[in-house]
Amino acid sequence: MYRRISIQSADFSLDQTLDRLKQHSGSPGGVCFFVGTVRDTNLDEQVSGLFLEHYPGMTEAQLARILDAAEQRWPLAGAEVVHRIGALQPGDNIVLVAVAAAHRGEAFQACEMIMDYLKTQATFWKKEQAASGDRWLDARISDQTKLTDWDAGGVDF
Amino acid sequence: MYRRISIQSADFSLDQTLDRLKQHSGSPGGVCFFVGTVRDTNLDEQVSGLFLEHYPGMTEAQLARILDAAEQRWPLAGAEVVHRIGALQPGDNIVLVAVAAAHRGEAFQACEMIMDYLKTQATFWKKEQAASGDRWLDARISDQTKLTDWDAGGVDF
Amino acid sequence: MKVLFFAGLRELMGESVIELDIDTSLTVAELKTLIRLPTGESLASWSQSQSLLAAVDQAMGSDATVVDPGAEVAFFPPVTGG
Amino acid sequence: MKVLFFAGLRELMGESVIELDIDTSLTVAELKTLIRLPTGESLASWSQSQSLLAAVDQAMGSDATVVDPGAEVAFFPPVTGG
Repeated sequence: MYRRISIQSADFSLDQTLDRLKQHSGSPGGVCFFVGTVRDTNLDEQVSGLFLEHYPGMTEAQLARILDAAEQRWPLAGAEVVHRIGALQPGDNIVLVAVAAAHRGEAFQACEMIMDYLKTQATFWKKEQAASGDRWLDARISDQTKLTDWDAGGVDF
Repeated sequence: MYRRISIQSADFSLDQTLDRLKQHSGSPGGVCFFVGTVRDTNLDEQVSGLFLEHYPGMTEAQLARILDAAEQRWPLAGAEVVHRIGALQPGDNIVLVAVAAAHRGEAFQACEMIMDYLKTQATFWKKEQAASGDRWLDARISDQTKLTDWDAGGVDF
Repeated sequence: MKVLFFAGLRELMGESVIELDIDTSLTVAELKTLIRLPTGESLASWSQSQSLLAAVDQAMGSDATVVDPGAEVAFFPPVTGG
Repeated sequence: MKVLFFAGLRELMGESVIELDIDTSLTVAELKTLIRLPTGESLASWSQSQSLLAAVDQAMGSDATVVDPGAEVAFFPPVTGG
């Protein structure tokens, strides 16, 4: 399976990701993308910006393990994961996951599983600039629950 | 909910769709996209091109009904559906569905439901240019089955 | 009454639209008995061996859907977009 | 042995990396008793009231994971990317 993992401060382009997936993963039929962006409010407070920190080396290794798990479960043609780090503004792109597959149901499922694992297993941390001051975000229980659902379905991670 | 439906012969840009969704649907957090492309083989034969015909007026009406059904089922921030018509080559983009929502699970589900309904309810027909001659594609039983799954889940269409 | 044909059925009919001079309401099933392919076979008979969908005023219909004289009706094979 | 800290824990520790002079293998749980915050509290004690994750050689670990003297260990709060 074609794969590309990138941790970068620069923005990304979905059109370029689609071009690369087409070029490197044959004629897959369908591609599912998920893009996460910086919200302008959180916990009922205005958010003026975000700073994203990560664990260089481990982050890339974790993302590779997540793609391994997805590839083991579904017949995929290609996948890209791009995650931004550093200072971001409300509305900015944070993360892109794109999965190409012959059948669209598999592209949707794999893309969602990769996002769910990324949220709980990839070593990124967000610090938010809010009106009441800067604060590190807390992990969400709901993200942990989603992971348990995949585990029950037999994802090997 | 912000929505845009376009039937066009021109190609589309995912980056522009993302920009419009951000501009018109507040600060939704996540956007799920699906892109369908022209495969280069079908029924074990090389495909050299595709011609897409549709029912002007009804196609737009059907797509609007599909978005109504999705909006009724999930709290969505915005959606775009773009479908190309006319002559297309292998690798060309055919369809784009993009759904913005506060929670990523809802964006994934709504995007997949819209695609499943589009496949069986939107008035498009594909004629394929293959080595053995031109042929109209047959509808797939598997697409009909996926629809029944959504119906069982209570989609009102 | 305007009747449209699409895709393979359009090619089989040899035309994309016909005008029928009908001044009463009737069902889609009844309308299918009145429309003939170039072979002389009625659309009702042909559709017994072929998948055929119908739309009335740009919404999906069935054999039981009632068609008013001023309606736009369309017949077509199962859709294959996406 | 190199020990890294990230995010809120890094700010609490006041540094992002420390070098420990340890020449035998030990568990993550044991290592946590040896590391002290600027307040004097051990990481083991602190983590009883705070969520704390550990990685050994860039893979997720648990209290029972064995750490070799040359390993890279990291401690951090639950991740919040995506």
